Amino acid sequence: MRFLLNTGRTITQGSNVEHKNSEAYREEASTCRMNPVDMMELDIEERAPIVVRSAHGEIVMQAIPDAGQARGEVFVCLGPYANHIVSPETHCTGMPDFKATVVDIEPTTEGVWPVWKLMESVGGCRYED
Amino acid sequence: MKIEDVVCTFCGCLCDDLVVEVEGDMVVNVENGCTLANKKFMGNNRLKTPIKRDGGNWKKVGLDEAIQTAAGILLDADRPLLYGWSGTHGEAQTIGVHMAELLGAVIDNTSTVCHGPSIMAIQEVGHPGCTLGQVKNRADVIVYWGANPIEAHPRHMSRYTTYADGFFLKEAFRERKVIVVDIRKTETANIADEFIMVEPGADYALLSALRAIVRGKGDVLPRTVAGVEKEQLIRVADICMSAKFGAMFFGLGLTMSRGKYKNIRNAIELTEELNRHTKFTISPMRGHWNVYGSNEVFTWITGYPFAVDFARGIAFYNPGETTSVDILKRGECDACLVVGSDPGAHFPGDCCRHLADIPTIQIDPHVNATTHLSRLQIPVAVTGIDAEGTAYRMDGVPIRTRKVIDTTYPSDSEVLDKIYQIIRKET
Amino acid sequence: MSELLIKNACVIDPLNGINGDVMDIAIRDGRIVEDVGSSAEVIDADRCLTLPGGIDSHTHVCGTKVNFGRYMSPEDMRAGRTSRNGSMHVTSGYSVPTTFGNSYRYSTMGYTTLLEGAMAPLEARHTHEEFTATPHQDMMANTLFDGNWSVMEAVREKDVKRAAAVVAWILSAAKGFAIKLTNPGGTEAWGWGEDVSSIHDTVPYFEVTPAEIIETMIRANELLRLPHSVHLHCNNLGVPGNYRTTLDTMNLVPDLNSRRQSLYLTHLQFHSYGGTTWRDIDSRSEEIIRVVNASPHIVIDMGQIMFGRTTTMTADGPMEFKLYMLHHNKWSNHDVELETGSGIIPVYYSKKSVVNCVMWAIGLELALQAKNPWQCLLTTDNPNGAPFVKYPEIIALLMSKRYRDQECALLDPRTEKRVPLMAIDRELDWNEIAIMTRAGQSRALGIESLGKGHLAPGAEADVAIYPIRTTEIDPSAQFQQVMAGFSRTMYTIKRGRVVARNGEVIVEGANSTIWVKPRVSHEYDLGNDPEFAKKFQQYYTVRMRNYPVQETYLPRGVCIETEADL
Amino acid sequence: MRVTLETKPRKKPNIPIEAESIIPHNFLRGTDLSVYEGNKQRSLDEIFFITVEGPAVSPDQVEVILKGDTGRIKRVGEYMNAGKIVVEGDIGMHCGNFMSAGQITVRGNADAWLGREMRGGEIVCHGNAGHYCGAGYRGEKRGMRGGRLEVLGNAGDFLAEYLCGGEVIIHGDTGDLPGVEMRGGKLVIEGSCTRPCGNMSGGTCLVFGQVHDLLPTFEKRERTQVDFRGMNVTMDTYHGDVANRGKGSLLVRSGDHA
Repeated sequence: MRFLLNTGRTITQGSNVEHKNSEAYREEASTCRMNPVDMMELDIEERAPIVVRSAHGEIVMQAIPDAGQARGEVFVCLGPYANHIVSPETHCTGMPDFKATVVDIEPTTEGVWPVWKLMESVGGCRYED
Repeated sequence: MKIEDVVCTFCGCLCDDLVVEVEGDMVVNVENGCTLANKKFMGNNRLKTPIKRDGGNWKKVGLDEAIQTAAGILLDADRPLLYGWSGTHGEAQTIGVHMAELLGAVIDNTSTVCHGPSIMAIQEVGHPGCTLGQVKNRADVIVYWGANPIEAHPRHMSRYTTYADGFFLKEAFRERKVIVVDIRKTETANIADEFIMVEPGADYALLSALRAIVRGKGDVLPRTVAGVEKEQLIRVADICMSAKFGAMFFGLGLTMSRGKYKNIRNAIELTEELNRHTKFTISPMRGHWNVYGSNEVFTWITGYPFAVDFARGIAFYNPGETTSVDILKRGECDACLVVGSDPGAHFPGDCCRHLADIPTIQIDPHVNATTHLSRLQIPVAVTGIDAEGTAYRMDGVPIRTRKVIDTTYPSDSEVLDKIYQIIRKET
Repeated sequence: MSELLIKNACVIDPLNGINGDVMDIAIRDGRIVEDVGSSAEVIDADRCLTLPGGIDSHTHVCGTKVNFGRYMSPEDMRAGRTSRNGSMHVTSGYSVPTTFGNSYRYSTMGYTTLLEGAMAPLEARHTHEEFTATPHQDMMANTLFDGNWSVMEAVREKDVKRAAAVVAWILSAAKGFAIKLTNPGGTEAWGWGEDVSSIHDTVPYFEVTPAEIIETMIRANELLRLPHSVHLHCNNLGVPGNYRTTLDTMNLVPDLNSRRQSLYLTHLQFHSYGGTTWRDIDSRSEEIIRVVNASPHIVIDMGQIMFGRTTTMTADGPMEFKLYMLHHNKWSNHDVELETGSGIIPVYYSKKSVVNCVMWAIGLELALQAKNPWQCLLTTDNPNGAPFVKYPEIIALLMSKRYRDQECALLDPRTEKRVPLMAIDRELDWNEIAIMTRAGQSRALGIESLGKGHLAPGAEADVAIYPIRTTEIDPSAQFQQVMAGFSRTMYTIKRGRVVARNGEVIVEGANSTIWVKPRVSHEYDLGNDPEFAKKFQQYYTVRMRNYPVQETYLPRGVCIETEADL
Repeated sequence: MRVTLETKPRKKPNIPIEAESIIPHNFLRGTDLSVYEGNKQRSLDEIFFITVEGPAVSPDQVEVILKGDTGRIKRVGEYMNAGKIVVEGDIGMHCGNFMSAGQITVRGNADAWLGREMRGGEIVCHGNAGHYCGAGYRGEKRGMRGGRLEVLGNAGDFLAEYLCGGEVIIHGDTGDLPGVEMRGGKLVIEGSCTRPCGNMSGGTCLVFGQVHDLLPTFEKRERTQVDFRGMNVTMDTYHGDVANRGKGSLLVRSGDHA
């Protein structure tokens, strides 16, 4: 099913912004807030893993219901998970479309990656503290 | 020991009324701060020593070696990118700009993925703004457009707007009207007197419509604009025009959505139009605690607030061309220095790929997403905790942050100055 | 110990009564001395014009609104770009250059001391940060009190001493130099989108008038024994018919100080308009200058406009909004809580606009009709009237009737009937120019005793040597040489060190910031006043303890301590 | 005179080259010119194989031909005032900035800011043009002021932003906000576009394809007939942008928009 991915700040994301290797950060940054009706239609349980796919790649997240979300729109806090699938196109303004990525969402059985694994997938090298 | 009037170095609110309790080199308690402040001051998650990539492994290195390596990488590059700067103090930003001049580098700050579009809009039409105290003391109408202060600037409403009693508003919460415009019903929207739910990407049309109404041209408009009933728009325009002092705050909902800076431009022009009827101001909700400082420092040295390209010796500015995301997308830069920010987490994945391809150096107190993309990281003191320096609040008010504990970490300025001195000798 | 000897200097030093004598100037460790040893470095001035370093007593070069002028104007930035060169940093900008751009351009014109025209105390730290990045001039900041709530409360209570106490605390906290009033009362009214239109209007809520604010502050200024007088930007700037407001204001001024003026009226060109609208605006420079000539306790500066593109910026927020409504170009505004406001818009002064032509004429008329050059100083209110790089042109216009006639021929033909300029024959001489660009400023600012603006032993060794032989050129005819000469010194010497040579800055600078700290009795020290502290915490958004500018921002601060009568 | 510049292989081919020196006029005095590759100044022959054929005594007799990997070369033709430039492939940003006369032909695609602040002359791009085609510079009130800019393919976003004079013709589709802040001149879009002419204050824009998301602040006026490739086409006329006291005309082919 097709959605418009919006990103923005959340207080939990902000609280853990200096703990990016932490479980708390991973969980918040990979949480996808969806309209409950959309979740029902896709047969997704609360906190179930979903795969979110755009023209720029795909990423596994978990879904949670959020009635404030309009149907057809999803929200993920800004961070490496959402950005993994955001296009670098800026329309020559310097600013990517962080609030308007067209994505397909479906349930999956895969797990959510830790941040380091995401970074390794683009050529990085894990540092463990 | 309790230290009063401590400045919080998290968001652009730059609250300076924290009371921090310190035992030895640890902060043990924070009063007055929001959740974000508490987490920041109480954090204990520093990278201990400089680390350097050795093929597929990491090793610890001494500070001097790290500094030599960093300078060497930058000096070897044909198009180095110096990115970040919003998470450090002004004195370090100054060294960064002078370093960029010498290197013929591109220097850019996090505005590029935050309020860069606001700056571009201001460059077209200006900015009728004010300090936050002016809003606190006078504003009877507050508009949050594409901004969610409850999550991003938790004390904004209690210190400066909705809940802040001021000189001319003794009971602010009762006397002020709050208008929220967003594409989703956020926590902030829940406390609004008027909530306008706009279709994604349609802010521009909505702002144009409001301008037309304020100009007395509402009859041109169709019955609904961007999913919003015309009646509501007329009502909102009326609230704004009959305000004694209105203050609009906008966030990334405008800067990042379709049309980008043209949305902000339209919001500013609406504000200018409203000033023909009453007093109205508009202000961006700046994110990082010192992102505005990086704009200020860049501007007085180079003339431009962000995205400055020194490749040809002179300063050149053109967002879309000299901005970090574009440079990374096109794979232009051949080395990158990251200071006080985390592009690994906040840039599109394809940009991270290029950061991993080239020698990327990070100067940051913490392990973050960019760490895994880097070849070298130098940990530094945290400004506002174990280092001090100048910061500019979101409204341009400069405040000196305090140092509340002593550690052995060098500050950003100390590390950057050492790199700068090597570069100076070599160029 | 460093020693320098300037030989064969054709010196004009009005404060010491020297007018064109060829002499040597000896310098040791940054000061002028009687003589130096034989090993001193020698500069041959070759009988060229040698003046004390230039002083600009009213310019906008550093701080929040100046930087905002840069921030909002990438199109201005690309108008003047230079790359890094030796010890010169990159520069950008024409009407609002970068800090280094300002500093280098002033330095190559022989200017060594600048007074920033307007600093909001709440944002003083910003001004001081930019001062350290303007390295070739000693800096001072006019500190804004026009809409200060505590001042207006004291004025309402008719308590001059309380007003003085507020000034003392804020000046010390902001590390400011002098009291600046910009559209007094008007900037507070602008907090509600309003303005005042005469000096007897009342300010909303505070119920005081501009006249009361001005008078109280002139008296408070003398109670504090500040080096400079109150520095006033009158109400109604730029409004046709505003000369009446200006005359009313000048009539208020008591003569309270024997060493200098009691009131400094800045950029008076913008305040000397007759007429009722832009359609019938005319020059009232004669009325204005008649009062100046009869009032030795008043000093003015010109605020000359020059044709071309520039950026206007002032603490006068309502005025900028009016200008915006006229031009409908960009407009920025920045109100500062409890203190003041500001606005910025770009403008283009055109010879095709009769209004602009009248403005241009008025500035020159003020200088040409002022009997005493010590009372009329040369400024453009940089960059409001024009960028300061236009000073040499203004000097040439003042020294040459022929040049003025040549320029007047290009103006809108309606101009002639509205201004007296064409009938004025006076041509200023070198000595008068020296007064209007350094000696007069030094005296008006009260910094003679710091060794500024003159070249007697003991003075600061700030010297400008211009490639002009005053005995060999006739400025009336050879105005092009005058312009070229004042554009580029042969040598600019700052505190005994050659900083610029033939248009190029050759060393990194190291300036001082001059600030004032009035000493008041315990009773009048607001730092001890619980009522002041309480209001501060309630209405400011910055804590009182975080407000004062730390001394670390003034790495080479020069503090003038005064003994206040409080 | 014909000057052919064919790119040499580069070690770091992604680094942009700033080549405002490549204008016909400059070749009258030989090929001893320099360009920047990143922060390094290079002589022209470090970047290109150069061949010069025939003489020229004035710049209008000079034709410059660029071949090879030219998609990263910026500012070709900046301040050009005579002569001809032909780019066989793609061209980098800012091609033809401030151009006042002469002719530029791009056979491939042009990157952003093609013909920025153009004053006169002609640019024809056979492929697609990037964003800000025929636009202005940041903060400047006036964009393109004269000349003719034609794109046979599509154009990106912010096409002809701040257009003040001259003519911009796009045969294909355009992105978002073409003609935004337009003040004068003529903009012709033969294909489709989104949100044309936001905040326009003057000038004329014609759209022959579909308009998506027409802004609500355009006032509909009577229909009119215009000639389009020899056909008489009925156009809906809009006046605007009323958000901004605008006096511009937006003409959209009738029936093609909802």
